[in-house]
Amino acid sequence: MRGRHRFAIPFLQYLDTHGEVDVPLPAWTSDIERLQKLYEQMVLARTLDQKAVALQRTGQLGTYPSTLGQEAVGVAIGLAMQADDVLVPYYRDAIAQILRGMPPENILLFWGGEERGSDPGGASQDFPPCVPVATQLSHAAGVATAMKLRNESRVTLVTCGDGATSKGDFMESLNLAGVWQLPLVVVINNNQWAISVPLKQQTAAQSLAQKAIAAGIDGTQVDGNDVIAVYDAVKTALDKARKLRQPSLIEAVSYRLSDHTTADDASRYRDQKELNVHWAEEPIGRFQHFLHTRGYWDEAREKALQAHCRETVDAVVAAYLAAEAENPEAIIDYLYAFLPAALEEQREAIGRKAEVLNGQENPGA
Amino acid sequence: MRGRHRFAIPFLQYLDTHGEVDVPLPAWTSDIERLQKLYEQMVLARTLDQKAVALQRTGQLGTYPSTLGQEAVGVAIGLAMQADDVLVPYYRDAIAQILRGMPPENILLFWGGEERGSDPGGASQDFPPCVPVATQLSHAAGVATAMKLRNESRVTLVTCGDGATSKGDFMESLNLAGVWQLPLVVVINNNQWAISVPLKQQTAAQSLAQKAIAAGIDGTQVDGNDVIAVYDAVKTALDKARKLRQPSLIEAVSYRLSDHTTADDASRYRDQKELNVHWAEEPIGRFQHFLHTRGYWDEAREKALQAHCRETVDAVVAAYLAAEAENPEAIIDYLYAFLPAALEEQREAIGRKAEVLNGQENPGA
Amino acid sequence: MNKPGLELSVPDTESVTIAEGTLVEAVTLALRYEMARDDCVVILGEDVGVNGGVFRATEGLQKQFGSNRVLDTPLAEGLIAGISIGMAAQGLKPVAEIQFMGFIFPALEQIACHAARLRNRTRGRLSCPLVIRAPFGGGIRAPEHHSESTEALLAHLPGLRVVVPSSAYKAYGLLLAAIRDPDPVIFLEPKRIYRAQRQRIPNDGQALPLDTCFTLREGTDLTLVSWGAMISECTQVANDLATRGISIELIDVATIKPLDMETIVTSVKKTGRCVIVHEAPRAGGVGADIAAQVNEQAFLELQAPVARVTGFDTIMPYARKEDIYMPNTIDIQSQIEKTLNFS
Amino acid sequence: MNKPGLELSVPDTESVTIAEGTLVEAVTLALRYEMARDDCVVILGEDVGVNGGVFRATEGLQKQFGSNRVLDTPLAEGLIAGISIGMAAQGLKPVAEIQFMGFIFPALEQIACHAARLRNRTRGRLSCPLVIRAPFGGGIRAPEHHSESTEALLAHLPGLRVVVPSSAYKAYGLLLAAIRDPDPVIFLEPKRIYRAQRQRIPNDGQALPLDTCFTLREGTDLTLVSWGAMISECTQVANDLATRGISIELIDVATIKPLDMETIVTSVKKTGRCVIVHEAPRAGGVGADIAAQVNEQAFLELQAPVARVTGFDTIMPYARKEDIYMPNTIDIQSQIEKTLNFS
Ligand SMILES: Cc1ncc(C[n+]2csc(CCOP(=O)(O)OP(=O)(O)O)c2C)c(N)n1
Ligand SMILES: Cc1ncc(C[n+]2csc(CCOP(=O)(O)OP(=O)(O)O)c2C)c(N)n1
Ligand SMILES: [Mg+2]
Ligand SMILES: [Mg+2]
Repeated sequence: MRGRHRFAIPFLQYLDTHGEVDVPLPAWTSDIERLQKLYEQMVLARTLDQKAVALQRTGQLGTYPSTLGQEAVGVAIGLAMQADDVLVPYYRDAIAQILRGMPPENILLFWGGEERGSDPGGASQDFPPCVPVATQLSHAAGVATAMKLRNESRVTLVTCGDGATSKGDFMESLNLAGVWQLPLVVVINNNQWAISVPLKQQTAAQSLAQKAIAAGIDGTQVDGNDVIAVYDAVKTALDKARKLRQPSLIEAVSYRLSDHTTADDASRYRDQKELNVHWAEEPIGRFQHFLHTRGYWDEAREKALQAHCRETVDAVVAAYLAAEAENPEAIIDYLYAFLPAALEEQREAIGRKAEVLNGQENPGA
Repeated sequence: MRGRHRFAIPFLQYLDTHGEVDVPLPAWTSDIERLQKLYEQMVLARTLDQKAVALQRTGQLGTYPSTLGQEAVGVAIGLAMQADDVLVPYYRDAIAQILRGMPPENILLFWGGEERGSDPGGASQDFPPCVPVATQLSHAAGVATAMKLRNESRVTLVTCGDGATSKGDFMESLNLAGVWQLPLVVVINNNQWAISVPLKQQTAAQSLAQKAIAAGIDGTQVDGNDVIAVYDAVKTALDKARKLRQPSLIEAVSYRLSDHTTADDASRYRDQKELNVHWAEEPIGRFQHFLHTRGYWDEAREKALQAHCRETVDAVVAAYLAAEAENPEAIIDYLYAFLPAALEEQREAIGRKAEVLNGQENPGA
Repeated sequence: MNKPGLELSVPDTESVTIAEGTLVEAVTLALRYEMARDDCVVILGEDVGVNGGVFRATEGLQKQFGSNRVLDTPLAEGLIAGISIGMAAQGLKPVAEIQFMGFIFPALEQIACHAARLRNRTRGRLSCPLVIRAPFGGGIRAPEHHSESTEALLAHLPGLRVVVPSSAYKAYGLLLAAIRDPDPVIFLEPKRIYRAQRQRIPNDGQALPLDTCFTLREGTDLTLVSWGAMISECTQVANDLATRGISIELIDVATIKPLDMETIVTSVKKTGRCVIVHEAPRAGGVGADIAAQVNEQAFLELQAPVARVTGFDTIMPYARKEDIYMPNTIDIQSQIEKTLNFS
Repeated sequence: MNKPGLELSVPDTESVTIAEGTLVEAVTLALRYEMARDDCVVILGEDVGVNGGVFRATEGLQKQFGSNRVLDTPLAEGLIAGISIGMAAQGLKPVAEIQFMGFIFPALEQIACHAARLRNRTRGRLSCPLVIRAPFGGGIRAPEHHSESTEALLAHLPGLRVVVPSSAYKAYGLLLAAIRDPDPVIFLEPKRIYRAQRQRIPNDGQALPLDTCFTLREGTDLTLVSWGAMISECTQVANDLATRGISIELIDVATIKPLDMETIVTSVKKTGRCVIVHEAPRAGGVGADIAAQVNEQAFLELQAPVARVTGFDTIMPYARKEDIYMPNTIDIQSQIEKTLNFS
């Protein structure tokens, strides 16, 4: 405990901002289909995302947080995790959730104002997206604790934004991961803004990855717009958690090309010039360039992908719009496992009230 | 922000565990009176502390947290700060408070169950000791913010225990100190136990000083049983905060030779052998040896000091026991600056109730 | 320290203008007025600076007063409350924004254990003249956690003041009073009516009292008690019923804590009937306390049980079912009718 | 999942023994019983391991069940609550200890935003079968923050259960029920009576119901309602009054949320008079809710206003003036007399 201590935080990047490579790539990149899939899913993510924004603009969706420019992070996570691992996402992780099996229309249902939209589908034990910033870190630490206590080889992965790293529970959870050696991977999507607050007003730390040092665990900073680097870092961390039961922190440095949510107007506080710089570094164009250069991608594939994405998105929107209304008593039926007697009267009142409201909406009925 | 980062946490020690020195001492140690004062105050601290424990054992004081073995930390802080600086102490900082001007009987009054005991005396703006662990860190950051906004050259110093470093507000405050460059010094009294929880169950961090790295500020680990090292580190940090407006974190590695409080029984969870090891490293004997070796101390001085301490403590206890009772309405009179009309009736009820209770206690009266 | 509600000299830099504005603009106006008048007033919170707050309540203030007076904090509500306490103890008058009341929980330890206690703990030596502003309440189809009304939690904590304006005019005067008050004030802004109405606001720096309910409408048949956004529905119902010859006395509680029961009890003694309306869940809501006290203090005059129209005892639903949760004019009117017909 | 209160098979390892013990020992007994019966039960908190908790409620459990079943956490209440949620969602049954209720505030965000909501948010897919235990209440001359009674804050949050035992026997049965309950339960232990009395506890694994009040004593003149440590004072007063021919019906609420008003209202309809006693400050206390509902539901039968004997609306004083704050038998008895004489 006593004595001089030294620490280092590595930085991981394979593709430079132009999609050029001048370092050896990790072994798994010989799997060309994997590379293609990473690309395809980023494109799908963006297509869905932009559709969701459009739905909001036309009054068909509530407030929605876009992931524009941060697709590499969610896609890498979604593809690197195993099915029975547990993802504890935050609200900007739609694509990771979808890649783990969530029916994409649920994303819309969620932001459309329906609790059912939090269903990840199937037997998944994933958490729903978390709104109160950073609180999900502790849930994830708890999930990982359960895995550890039961001696399972599953892993928990939790995400958060750069702003979240300022909130106490972020560090409390990281610290626990260290002291209990939890099978936990924490991924920060450092999109460099927390609504209107830029990173330099959030912390004086030179990197967010170094927050790991405070917890005595490994921290790595990766270029979050380099999907190879993110995927590689996440995979390595998952492996380490699975096999060595060691936690780690990954900071993926990305950039939020969108407004914070559709309720936000970033032009109030963010310079267009800064935005332009970051558009030039976004993950999809860069990776497409790389794939082209290697001959893993061509126009025909791109055309097919675009068509596929359009079709998928149309189907998703159709499913969303077709979703039948949940019955009104649902607002109290899931409060407890068994409705307490004390609430029976209120449940009835809910039903009656819904009928009155329905009558108002359809005065002819 | 991007790229490989390296960090180091220095360790500061002048006196080894036997009170021997084999490194050059800081310049201020040429002030022999200062050295003597550091010693004298540690002895006074211990005398007072042991008296407080005795008072508790005999039913004359409530639960009391001893500082046995950690005197170097409080004394160094109390002597290094300037009068108009602000100390934001935790509950184990009696000696620092006293050295800053608090009438020592107030310490007893406080643990004797009287709010008036929180008065630091004079015009001091110091905070009262803080019971909810780590919450004081944020107050201190706020005090330092006020100093910074007003462009004052005063400094805020806040203390906490090792356990406190696990709580979120510790890191939230440290992070703010970094990003706002606050004139704030944070001193951790790492006495290696949080009630029954040893440090290794509190964190996996190799040192607590490295928590500073997460906040992008300077962190230093010092031997907390070496009063020269602690004083030097605190002085340096105060200077840096005062002149350069830079925050820092100091981890003083001490050891809690007592129970957690008088309500605790450490023998339930702590090995006597461990305790013995640490008794051999405690700060007073070590420093006395050093002073003797240098010729700065002798038997006569020691005898006079012991007598002085006894007298002081007797006077303090007398003052404590002589304190007049506060009137009962005080429990509501300071709730707001002006008693709201809605509470007037309750204030009267308090008076009436106190009379009834008094009547019960003195049935003859 | 100024006793809240005292007349204050208008700062030179600011001439008395009669502004017309919405509730959220009234908040800005009051903040601007007081920042100009008293340079101890400092604003802090998430996104309150360049962005002017997510509801624009602090719009333009950083530009006008500089970034030493309007501070964007890191994302940590506990920290925001905690440093406000430290700043307040040093004589500043922090006005902190919690972005949505749903995110006030991390700040509760600081609010309950310190803001509410510092004066008492130090027997008056240190105090906490701070304001914590938070938009609250539902009805704007916001995502989960953006619609809570948890004023009852704060109203249970001794040492706090809890204030809720129901109009632009009140927001202006009550916020000035809150900032000038020497003790911690939680100032809850009903965001559903942030922009519902424009109202004349004499920008004269005149504070409203912090410990009286406002009687918005006098009446003889029933006392209707509410606060915040629900005052709109209550007013509408009272107006409607007036056309039917039913005379409602409408009381805007405005200051939830300390609670001015005198105004309410006097009214109920006159009308003999009382209905309380609030958005928060019924169990343990502020309505319970008012009902209990009305019963204690006007027992013999009551001609019907004090009734409560409230949210259900469940989680505020996501947007699509928000309307089922929210008390509305039909709920209020039918309860009033029931209470009037009670025998 | 077991419906709470159902009969359960007694584990082989544990024979039914009639133990005699204090309230805190009953807590330990229930914990031990359920840990042996259900290996999903995991205890966590500060100092719960080797030290057995600062009140010894978990004494010996780490030794018996190992450090994978009894976890000493770092010092962070928010974390304790948060990881309990994660563990519970994975099917464990965490029983977390908050060392004193005064330190529950950092955990409120997790309790209110997640524990209470996870089932509803996921429409039943994930749930939160956790228990948060905390010693609460004053009267033991503890330092500041060690004496609070803030049950009202929790009782206002939909989705929680809040349970308060008033004796060793109740502590045993209610805690078993709390652990077996599939939803989050806040279990508040009145520390003033932790060791006040020894009582026979059949260690038979029998849970008590979580949604009914207990009528401790039948009576005809007045309904006395309380919970936790104050049940001692109430019992004493009821006994004293009985010798004077006054017949008190004493109800131990025990389950603060959801609140079984039926038992209370039925009683008040019979007696016509009601006094509620609690330690917490009056404004917004749970007593307000009970009073409001009694008035709503037994208005015509009430012969006097429902009265409340409570703590004052101020901060719990430090040890020396604690007695002034705490409701006592004189307070209770004189209020009962007033209520009986009301006309
Ligand atoms: C506890 C809490 N405080 C405030 C908010 C309001 N809020 C929502 S998102 C956000 C910024 C989050 O920034 P960051 O963590 O960087 O994530 P990003 O949205 O940029 O992905 C804020 C302040 C919240 N949701 N929760
Ligand atoms: C928020 C909070 N949780 C729990 C407690 C109970 N408690 C008092 S002191 C303590 C241990 C503190 O340990 P540390 O920070 O190392 O300080 P030390 O007492 O060892 O000096 C605990 C858990 C508290 N006071 N505040
Ligand atoms: Mg961000
Ligand atoms: Mg310690």
